[in-house]
Amino acid sequence: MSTLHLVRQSAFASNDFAQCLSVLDHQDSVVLMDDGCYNLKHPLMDSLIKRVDGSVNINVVVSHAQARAIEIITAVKAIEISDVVELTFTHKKVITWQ
Amino acid sequence: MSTLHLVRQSAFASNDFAQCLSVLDHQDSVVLMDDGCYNLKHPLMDSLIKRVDGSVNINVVVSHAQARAIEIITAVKAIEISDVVELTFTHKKVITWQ
Amino acid sequence: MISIEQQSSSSAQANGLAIINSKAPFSSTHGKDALDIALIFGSFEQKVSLFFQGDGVYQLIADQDGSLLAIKDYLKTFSAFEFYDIEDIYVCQQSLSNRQLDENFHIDEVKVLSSIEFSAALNRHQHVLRF
Amino acid sequence: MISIEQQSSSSAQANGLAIINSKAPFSSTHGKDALDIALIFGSFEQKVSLFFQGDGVYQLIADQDGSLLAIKDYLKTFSAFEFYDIEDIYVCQQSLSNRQLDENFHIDEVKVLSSIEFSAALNRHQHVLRF
Amino acid sequence: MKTLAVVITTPPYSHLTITALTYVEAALVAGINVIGVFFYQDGVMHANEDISIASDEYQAIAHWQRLQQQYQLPLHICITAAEKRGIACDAIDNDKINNAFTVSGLGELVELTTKASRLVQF
Amino acid sequence: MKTLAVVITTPPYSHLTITALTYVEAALVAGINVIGVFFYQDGVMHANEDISIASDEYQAIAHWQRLQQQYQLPLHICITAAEKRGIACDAIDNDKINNAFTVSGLGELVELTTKASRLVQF
Repeated sequence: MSTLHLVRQSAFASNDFAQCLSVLDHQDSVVLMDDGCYNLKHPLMDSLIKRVDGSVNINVVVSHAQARAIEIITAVKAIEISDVVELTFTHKKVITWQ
Repeated sequence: MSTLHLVRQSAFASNDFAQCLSVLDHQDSVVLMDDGCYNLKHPLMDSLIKRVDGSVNINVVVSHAQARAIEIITAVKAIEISDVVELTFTHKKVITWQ
Repeated sequence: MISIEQQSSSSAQANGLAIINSKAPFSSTHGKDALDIALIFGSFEQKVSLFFQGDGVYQLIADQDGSLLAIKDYLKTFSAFEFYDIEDIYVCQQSLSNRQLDENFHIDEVKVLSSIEFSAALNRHQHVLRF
Repeated sequence: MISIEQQSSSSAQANGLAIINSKAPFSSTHGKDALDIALIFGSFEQKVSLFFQGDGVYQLIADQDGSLLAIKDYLKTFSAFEFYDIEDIYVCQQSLSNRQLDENFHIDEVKVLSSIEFSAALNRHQHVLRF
Repeated sequence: MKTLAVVITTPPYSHLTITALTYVEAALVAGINVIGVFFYQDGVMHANEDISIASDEYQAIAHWQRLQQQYQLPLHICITAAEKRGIACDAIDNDKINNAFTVSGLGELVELTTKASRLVQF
Repeated sequence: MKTLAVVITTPPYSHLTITALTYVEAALVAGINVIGVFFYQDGVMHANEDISIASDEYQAIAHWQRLQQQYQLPLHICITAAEKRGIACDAIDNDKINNAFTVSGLGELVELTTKASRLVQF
């Protein structure tokens, strides 16, 4: 796998998530964390899930979503911060979108 | 006149300008300053100019636009910071979008 | 439109401070900083109204729990608004629906307003701060 | 798509630091903070490449003049990139066209890339920072 | 009488502060009664006596000091915000606080807001 | 050997810092060699000895100190960023700097980046 994208901002407030998606490769993984969890309900998310057709691995930090009362959808994997550490080393590099 | 809106952020990066426009009244005035000057080239600007049909007074701080190499369009009035002070008191209140 | 013009031209009624909350609750201190101002105005018996727009609407949503993030959850303090006579709490309907959020809030007395009503309610205040 | 896969899978070539600039130049210090890192990497003879995306593309546009804002114009320092052997400067074409900007830059050697090329160029680096 | 209160939330190393300073000075020059500037959030960093900005950069703090002296402009910093940023751990006789600034509580903001005919935030 | 360098740009009163701390601690617990944390931009505020965060709020600075002691985790603050924020006006024997932190230049970031197999920014 290639790049791990840590998405920490709401796409409703800033265009960081859109920038992330514009460079996303099909081997990459995405982690929604902090305010990035809000993106589960953003239209960009729907297009991401459709576009990648399951090839991009999409994750969300479960405590960050729960704290915000956001339901985790089935297309997305619920993970812990310790899993983010593991993903850091199963990918070649990390880009943080904050 | 009613409210003076100071717009200091780029609508390409954040949704503050969109929020400003959603509460804009037809008696209000807008001042584009700092990174708000970039909004002269944003699609929201076209719709604002069309929508208000000349009733909303749209201004831009000229030094802030010039520093950014942004051309000032004719639908918008070029002003100085001292004019912003004057507008502060010809309107009933000020909202800063930053 | 007539009712709005009446409201915004009735400057005699314009009073107090409106605070617009525009940021989500947990990643920045903006919400807490705005709350501190609201409570001080309340304790000085000065009129203050709270507006929630954009990502600020997330501050009102029910079933949140900042303690999962090791954050002291300032949202719980919203329940003190009644004690401080802070009664005017407005949320932008458009911002809620953009975010696919239900009108399910963790405090009572939240008034859901259309953009035009939201604007008109803002206009009834003398001063505005935004966080 | 084949050429991209080849590039991103050639991990032996991945080296150096990529810095993504995402903020406009004058209202925050992000651009200057990123520049300071780039120049240090250059002076230590470490490979560093600069990427401009989103509002970051405004940092490259010609005819700007921070002195009109009483700002010490750090953009002028971009002309030192050659001296520091910083040669790989990439800008996102989509970000330029969204902002109705011409490809008129205040430094030479800026490479305008499509999103796919921009992504592939990023992939050739070992580490990425973003400001 | 035109009375103005100003709230500053950006730190001295932000260029957004230059716009705020230019605005406040323009108001003073125009004869407007600026009843006070209230520094909140990162704005309180202006009162940190130990801040050193490169001499060829804009000296926001020196400009606030100048306005305070020239126009007796009251500059208030919010003590809660200051403590969070390592400035006002003890408010009396604190040599970390630039003496152009007064350590105040949010009650001062209430007073400024009540008295001012216009409140402007930067 | 998995080696990790971390860059922190958020201040101690930002909740985003909690995520960063949780991540770094999880890496240390997993046995990863965290060769250093570099504090840049507002991140340098962590080293301000005078910061006082209400006792019922998250104590980011205390947590960094704990990780530094427990794991000999090197914590570097960027001197240029620190000076702008009123912390490191004189770097030697400075009682404004929390002694868990080392005052460094950006050259340290070059070294961390060169040595680490992964670089993560928060």
